[in-house]
Amino acid sequence: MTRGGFTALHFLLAAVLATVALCGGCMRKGVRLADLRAALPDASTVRLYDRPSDDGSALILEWGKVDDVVEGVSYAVEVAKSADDFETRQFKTVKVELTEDSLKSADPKYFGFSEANKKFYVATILPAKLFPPAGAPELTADHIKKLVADDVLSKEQSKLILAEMASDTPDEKLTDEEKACRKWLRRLKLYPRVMQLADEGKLPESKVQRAIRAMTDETADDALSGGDKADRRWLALLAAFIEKRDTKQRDQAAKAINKGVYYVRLAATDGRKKAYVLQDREKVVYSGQARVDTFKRFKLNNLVFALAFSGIVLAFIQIARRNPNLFIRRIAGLEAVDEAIGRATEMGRSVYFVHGLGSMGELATIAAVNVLSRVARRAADYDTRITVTNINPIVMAVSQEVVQQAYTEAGRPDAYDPDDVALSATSQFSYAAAVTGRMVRERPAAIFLIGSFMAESLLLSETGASTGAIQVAGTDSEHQLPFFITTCDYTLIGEELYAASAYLSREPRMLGSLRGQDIGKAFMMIAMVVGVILLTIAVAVAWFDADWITHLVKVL
Amino acid sequence: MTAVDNTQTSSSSRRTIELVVLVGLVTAFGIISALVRFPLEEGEKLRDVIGIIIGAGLTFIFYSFLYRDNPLFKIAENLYVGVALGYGAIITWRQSLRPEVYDPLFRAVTSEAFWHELSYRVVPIVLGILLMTRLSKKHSWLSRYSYGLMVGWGAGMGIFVVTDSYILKQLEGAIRPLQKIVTDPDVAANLSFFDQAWPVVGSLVILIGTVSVLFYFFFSVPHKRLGSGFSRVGISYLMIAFGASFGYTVMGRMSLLIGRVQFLMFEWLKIKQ
Amino acid sequence: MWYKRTIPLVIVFVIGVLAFAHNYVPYPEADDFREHMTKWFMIIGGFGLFLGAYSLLHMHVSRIRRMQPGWAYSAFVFIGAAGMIIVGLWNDGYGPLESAPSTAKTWFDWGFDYVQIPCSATIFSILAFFMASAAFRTFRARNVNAALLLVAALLVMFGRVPASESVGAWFGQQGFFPKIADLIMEFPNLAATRGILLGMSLGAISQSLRILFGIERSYMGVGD
Amino acid sequence: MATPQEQIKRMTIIRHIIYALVAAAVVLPYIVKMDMPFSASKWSKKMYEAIDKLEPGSRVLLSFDYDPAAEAELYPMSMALLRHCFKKDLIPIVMTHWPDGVGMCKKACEEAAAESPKLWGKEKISGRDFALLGFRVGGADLILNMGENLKGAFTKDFYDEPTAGMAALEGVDSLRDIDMAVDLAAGIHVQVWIAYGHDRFDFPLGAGTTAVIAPKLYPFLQTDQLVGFLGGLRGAADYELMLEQSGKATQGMQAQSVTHVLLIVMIVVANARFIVNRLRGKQEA
Repeated sequence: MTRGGFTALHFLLAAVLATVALCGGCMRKGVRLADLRAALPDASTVRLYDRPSDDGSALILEWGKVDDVVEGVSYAVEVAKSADDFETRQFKTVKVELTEDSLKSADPKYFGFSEANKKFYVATILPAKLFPPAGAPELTADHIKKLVADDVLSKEQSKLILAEMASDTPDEKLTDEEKACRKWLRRLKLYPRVMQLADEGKLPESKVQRAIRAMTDETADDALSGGDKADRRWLALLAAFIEKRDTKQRDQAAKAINKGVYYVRLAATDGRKKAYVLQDREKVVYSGQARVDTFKRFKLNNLVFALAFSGIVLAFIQIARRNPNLFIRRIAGLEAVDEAIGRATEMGRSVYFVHGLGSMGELATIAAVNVLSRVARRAADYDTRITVTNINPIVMAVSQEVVQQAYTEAGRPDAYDPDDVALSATSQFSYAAAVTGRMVRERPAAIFLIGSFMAESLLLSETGASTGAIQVAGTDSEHQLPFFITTCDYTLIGEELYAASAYLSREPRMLGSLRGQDIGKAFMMIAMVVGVILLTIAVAVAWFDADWITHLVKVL
Repeated sequence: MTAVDNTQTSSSSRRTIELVVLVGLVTAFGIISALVRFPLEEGEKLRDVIGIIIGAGLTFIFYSFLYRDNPLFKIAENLYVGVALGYGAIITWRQSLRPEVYDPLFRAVTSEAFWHELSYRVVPIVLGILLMTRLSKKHSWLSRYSYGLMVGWGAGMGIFVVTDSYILKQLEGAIRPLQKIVTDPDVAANLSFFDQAWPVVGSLVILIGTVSVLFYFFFSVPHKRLGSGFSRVGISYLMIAFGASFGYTVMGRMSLLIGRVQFLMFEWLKIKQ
Repeated sequence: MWYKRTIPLVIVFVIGVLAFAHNYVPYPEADDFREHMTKWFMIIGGFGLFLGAYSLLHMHVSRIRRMQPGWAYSAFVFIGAAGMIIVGLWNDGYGPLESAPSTAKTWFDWGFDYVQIPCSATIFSILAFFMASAAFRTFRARNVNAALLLVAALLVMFGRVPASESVGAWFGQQGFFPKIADLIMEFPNLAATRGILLGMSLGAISQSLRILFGIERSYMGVGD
Repeated sequence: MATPQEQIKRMTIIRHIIYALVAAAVVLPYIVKMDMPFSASKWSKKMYEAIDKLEPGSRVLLSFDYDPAAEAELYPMSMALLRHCFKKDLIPIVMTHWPDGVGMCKKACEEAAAESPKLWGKEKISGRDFALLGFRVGGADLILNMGENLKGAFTKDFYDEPTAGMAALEGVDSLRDIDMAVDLAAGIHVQVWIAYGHDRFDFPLGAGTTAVIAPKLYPFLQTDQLVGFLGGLRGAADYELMLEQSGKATQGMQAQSVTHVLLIVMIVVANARFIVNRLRGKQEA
């Protein structure tokens, strides 16, 4: 400024500017105090309480919605650690805009779907966010000075570092040297934390020296010698350890902060003026404490469904144990079994049973073995040769047992030849190659492809179809179903295979589960049909409200 | 082991022809590779070029399976299994055991870190080692402790998650009013009858489909009369869905072939698009 | 014996119930429990991976030892595996304990890029040929269901490639065929897929239950 | 009726003719130039928009759950997504659930980072502009673990650098801090990500899958459990189209068209013959 100092002209200019600014402010936020007061809810509707169903990290301040609020008004929720802190202005403010999102109904996860929720505003108070725990000590100029004093850093180096600490140029605009310096600074930032660790006695002196050496070394990564490189990598590990420790400590501190008692005032504001909720002319201070709840109420529908369905399944398994003759409907593919074996007998050719890739633990394989027992029994009855191809040794062993049993039951144990149930190959495509090769040469009259299949399914069923055999397939491998359906005469689709297996084996765990699942399906079918009809009518005629149906299955 | 051996009747003269053709093809492959890829262009590394040629060669060997199963195919197949095995073993070490077991213990920065990590990891490491007992017949019961822990966790967690994400969430998606709700009256007025009817039809199609498919997999009642009609609707839906899946699978398999052809054309032969 | 059978079953039940129940509890400790358990499984799973590799190797070893037909080919499994493991451990001179510098391409990467990728991609692409052959020789509209399947498949196949837009453009309706494919996907396909998904989910829950209550014990392996 | 030998011979010949036809159909478009324009499909568009609207610096978790077998379909997708992230200055965090997927992750990240200066004039460095986490065992458990503590699940990244203190992961403590996740899967992993990731930890999830998996995702699109998805090579081509970066997928679309048309013709011809024969009361030969 010139020597003329503060002239009248300057003063005038400043005054005009100030007026304009003030007026502008008034035009923008010009809400009268009376309007602010009118926006205040009735003190009796204001409540501070722990947020339900949560992990104890939040308090909720709730107050009644006031109609006809002048535009430009919002609410300010002031939070303090003690009631006296309001006097010393040591409080934090949570702003609440008057939008739909601030209504209690906007968060059904914690407050449910009650219609009354639309009449309340809520402010979520997160103590750990408002009063964050103290962070790790920062690197300051004093630290650098100390390093220089200890002769670890040179004067020039300290100047470079101090300059870099003050710089806020974005990374892209730096020169290569400055980039290197910034990397160096990143390492040095660990210094205060390392010293803290040393003070706590957690880091022995030799390791502190190693850390300081690695931190203060300004050489670029690729120019380092072997030992220094190892030091720097070790420093990176130390840095990771420190950060992990810090995070853990911060989390613990946050938990402690969440446990405290907090004091809250509510005010209507236009951004500058505030009108507080009063009672007997005193600003009302609410206090409350967050606590950890014991149950997530919003997961109630999940719990009820899971428990009810589990109960039903377990009950039916028990029932099936007592009465293995539970009804299962006719399954088309199973009847084809007899037909196919009959045809094979007429033609005097053999029957193939091709196992999928599954191991013995898989449901599809267990089902396949159950179907095999039926097929083998029929083949034994009709005196038709049966060939079982396997890829898994355990499945082979089980299959041999099943087929032998079938022959024994048919009264012709001598007709069983274990070589007919053999391992064909051990990998996917060689299995396909081996089995298709045999099919083409031996031309069976009927082929059963049952179990879990992968990409080889197409090769097997295509070759089978082209030899003119009757093919019956069954799998729960969804991707392969289209190929079986187009190339085979009958296909057991997905769960039909399990049902067929349960039907044949009468095993209680299969039967019972199947029946239990049917109850679940019935429930879902009914829920869908009834739900859609009710909702549709409700929307069309608007006489009643059917949203509760959606809320029942809502996942929050 | 038998292969797709369709040429049982082929005579020895046929074998000779096949061998000659094979040698010819291999030579041609070598010559073409050499002509196209050598001398090296600037920026190319010899080992990458050799790699590409080997990759192309392996690709052709695998395709030779289309003509007939042959020893070259079997060699390549087993080599591939081996390479995959080796890769898996190294990745398991580098990406699992080293960062989870070795590093935390043997490269701990302070003694506090070491004891902390050890107390945290000792149980799973022991359980992991117990898992290995599955290989022995006598001690394999020890692995049941590890499997039990994993299987139990998976089952319990699964019940909750499946109920949440696949059942309730899908029911929520299914239970919606048939008509599209148009809140803006101006828009509603401009919609023609068909515009309003389409969403209803669409929602109905979905509702009937889902319910009838569920009914098709319903085994507790006989599918007679009405039920049989309904389950027939269900199977039709399934067939259309399988058709869609079929179409997509064709697309996927063809894409894989296209990918290989692109590799041969662009990387091996260096044809510029 | 109780420690061979009963204790594992008790472990399954207890851990299963905890895994189920902790989801309904908002305690921060519940989340910590989940974090610990899942981390444990990540560590145990690492050993499991080796188990898989070992049993594959074991299979080929026994094949060679028993001189099964084609045993000589199994030798190539060992050549491939040994090659990869050696370059993997050598790691461009960095050894097994440290990773090679980031941008460098090691011999290990070389093996992956030029042997594993071509082989595995080619094996699966062979299916394209098989599929074409099957399409011509065996995909028949044998009955109404198969006919429905084929028609839907053809429409989706056509609607998903650019050719359909070119053909549509001749009739002035560029988006016609893609639209049809979309309709199939978004209505009948969605409905059927959802039906299957719901059914399967119930199946998965009841399977989990059978495991929890010890009715299904196949994970325990063979033996007493 | 022909003897089995003759029939086998005939079958083999037909087979080989078909193989030759398919091979020709794939190669043809690379020899004869064809121009078939196409427009991006609905769900690909939604996916693109979901990523495009993210602020620079947002974290995008990319899970590349596929192995080299699905390279042809999913690698172009991975590249397109990484390019999009780098173009918009988003920070991709790349991981995989498949041991064999590590190689694919590494290849894609390094290729995208290497071409970035040329394409967008931006240098991309591992650890700062992207994080390559690599593989961990666990599947669903891994996702749950990441949901509580991401840096605990991946203590080291692929290059053996500690994730704690990594610039690219600053402020990312768990999956809740992710702005968007995309799963590229050749298996069931999309459903795992939906159930164990998206529904538990609440982040927008997109998917890209091989064509085989694609039809199964439609129920999840309707319930908003997925924001969008890319199906097979066509999905990748759509993405390349919107990104205006023609790549392998776009180049493959012509071949895809030709092969599909060939297959359609083959199925129609074969079925027409079958139906005619059946009407005449003959058995198919």
